[in-house]
Amino acid sequence: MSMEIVKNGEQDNCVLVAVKGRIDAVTAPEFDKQVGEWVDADTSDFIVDLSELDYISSAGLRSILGVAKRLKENDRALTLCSLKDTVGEVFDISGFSTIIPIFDSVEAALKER
Amino acid sequence: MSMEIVKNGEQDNCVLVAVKGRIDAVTAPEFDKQVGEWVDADTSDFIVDLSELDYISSAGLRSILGVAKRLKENDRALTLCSLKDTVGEVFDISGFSTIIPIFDSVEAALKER
Amino acid sequence: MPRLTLPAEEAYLTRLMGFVTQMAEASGFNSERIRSIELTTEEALVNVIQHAYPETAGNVSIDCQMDRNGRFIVEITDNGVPFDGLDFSDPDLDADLTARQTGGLGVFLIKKMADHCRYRREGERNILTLGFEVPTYDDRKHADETNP
Amino acid sequence: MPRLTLPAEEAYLTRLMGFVTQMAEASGFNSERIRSIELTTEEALVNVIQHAYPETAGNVSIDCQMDRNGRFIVEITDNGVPFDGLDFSDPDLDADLTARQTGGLGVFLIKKMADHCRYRREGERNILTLGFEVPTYDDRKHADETNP
Ligand SMILES: Nc1ncnc2c1ncn2[C@@H]1O[C@H](COP(=O)(O)OP(=O)(O)O)[C@@H](O)[C@H]1O
Ligand SMILES: Nc1ncnc2c1ncn2[C@@H]1O[C@H](COP(=O)(O)OP(=O)(O)O)[C@@H](O)[C@H]1O
Repeated sequence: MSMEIVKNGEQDNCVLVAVKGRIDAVTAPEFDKQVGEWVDADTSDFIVDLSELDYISSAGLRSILGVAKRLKENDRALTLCSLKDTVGEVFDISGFSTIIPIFDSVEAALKER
Repeated sequence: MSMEIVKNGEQDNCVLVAVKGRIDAVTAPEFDKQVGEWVDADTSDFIVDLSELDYISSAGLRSILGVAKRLKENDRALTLCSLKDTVGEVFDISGFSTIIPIFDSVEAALKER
Repeated sequence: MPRLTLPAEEAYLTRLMGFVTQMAEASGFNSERIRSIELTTEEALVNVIQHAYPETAGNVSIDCQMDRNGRFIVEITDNGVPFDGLDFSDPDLDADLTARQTGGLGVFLIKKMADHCRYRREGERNILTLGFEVPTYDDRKHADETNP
Repeated sequence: MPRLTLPAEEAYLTRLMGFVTQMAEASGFNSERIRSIELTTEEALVNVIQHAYPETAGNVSIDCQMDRNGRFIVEITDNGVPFDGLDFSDPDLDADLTARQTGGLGVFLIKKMADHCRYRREGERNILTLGFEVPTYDDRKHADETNP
């Protein structure tokens, strides 16, 4: 598996998505397509669980930023949670940790966002 | 899948095995091990169905020859069946088609061997 | 020296990356360090694929080796337009979500995540050299303490 | 020109083979021809891995390209002991099951299944060149007729 995206239903007016594996230059187009469809099909906020994401490169960051911007334009929000250390490091270095809210767990994201 | 070996039970005092995918220098050791165990655990003849074998190289031929010799030493026989064209070509060029009986189907192998 | 040359096209990115990953694994790095090696290499390769040959087709090469000082070295070579990424200005990390631009991160991540990087132009070739220290026992202990 | 250099070790055989397969696929061969290209290349690579470096470690390189005549060319290079496989005697194909030896097939299959093969020693290097004709429309028609 290089990337797997799962929709874990909706809770508190928030779509729960989990991305596993890798978001890189090869898989990012698939991420854009799949998540884009879900964003368009709904009016809720999104929480993306990255607990099983092993790797993200700038192509993946660009995709995440794209989703965040698209939601923001409609007064909706993207929240991330459960980043592994290596993935968190990439978010920190790129400054993304300060522009996209990140929580330790789905529960925390639901409660505190 | 690079190689898959399945034992399809026994019929007319003959163990039925199917090998799928590729027997090459990488997978041949696994073939030797698995089929070797089955040969040792039994006193029957063997029919190996190659209908889903896509590729065999000299490492694979060597493995097949090894099984045939081992069975022969105990007055048992190896019969092959259902070779694809590309695999059949390798058996023809190497002269293996004349030393190991090959049939068009498992049924034909059971009946005519 | 292990080396892979392929057309600088997206269709070959997976194979190029697989080569680096296997070389890094063979050199005994842990999975965290392998991710950093993969990330910086991916950024450099994607840049060559997207920008180095605006009008023609061309190749990209990757070399992997351990140098005399026990560093893992990845060298990415192309024959495309001269480009020194290390000289490229950093993205504005303080922009808010609306103002934040989607580009300019690749080169920045390379500079931040490789232990060493060097660019040189040799004849018609761009050569980007990335160096990674093999973690010593002490580094690993330190990492354990700071990331409990 | 697409080229892969790796240590001549079994651990790298899968990667070496994957490179040739992808290059052959990119050149538009059908799956039957790709099998022949894979088979001959595997035999040559396994020989280098097993026999070329009896005492030292060494590398093996594969080059793939289309030549001027539209042939797909695979070139396998090593720095090992001088060995001209094409000069090697054929196995005894008439031996019965008990007498048949298990070795000596690799070189024979290369000679039979590649459309062209050539060995040369250049300095310290063995270079084996395998050539494969791209099937023309007529060849394909002919193949269909003979293998209904
Ligand atoms: N190999 C290259 N050759 C020429 N130009 C390049 C090369 N790599 C990057 N660039 C230029 O530098 C810019 C910044 O690259 P980068 O930081 O990777 O971000 P991005 O590619 O996402 O814009 C690119 O937009 C491109 O204009
Ligand atoms: N690259 C090589 N360098 C040196 N000797 C070789 C090389 N390749 C093959 N040989 C020799 O030629 C013999 C025949 O090789 P081959 O036809 O591939 O059959 P096998 O390897 O199964 O014996 C080998 O047993 C080996 O002694």
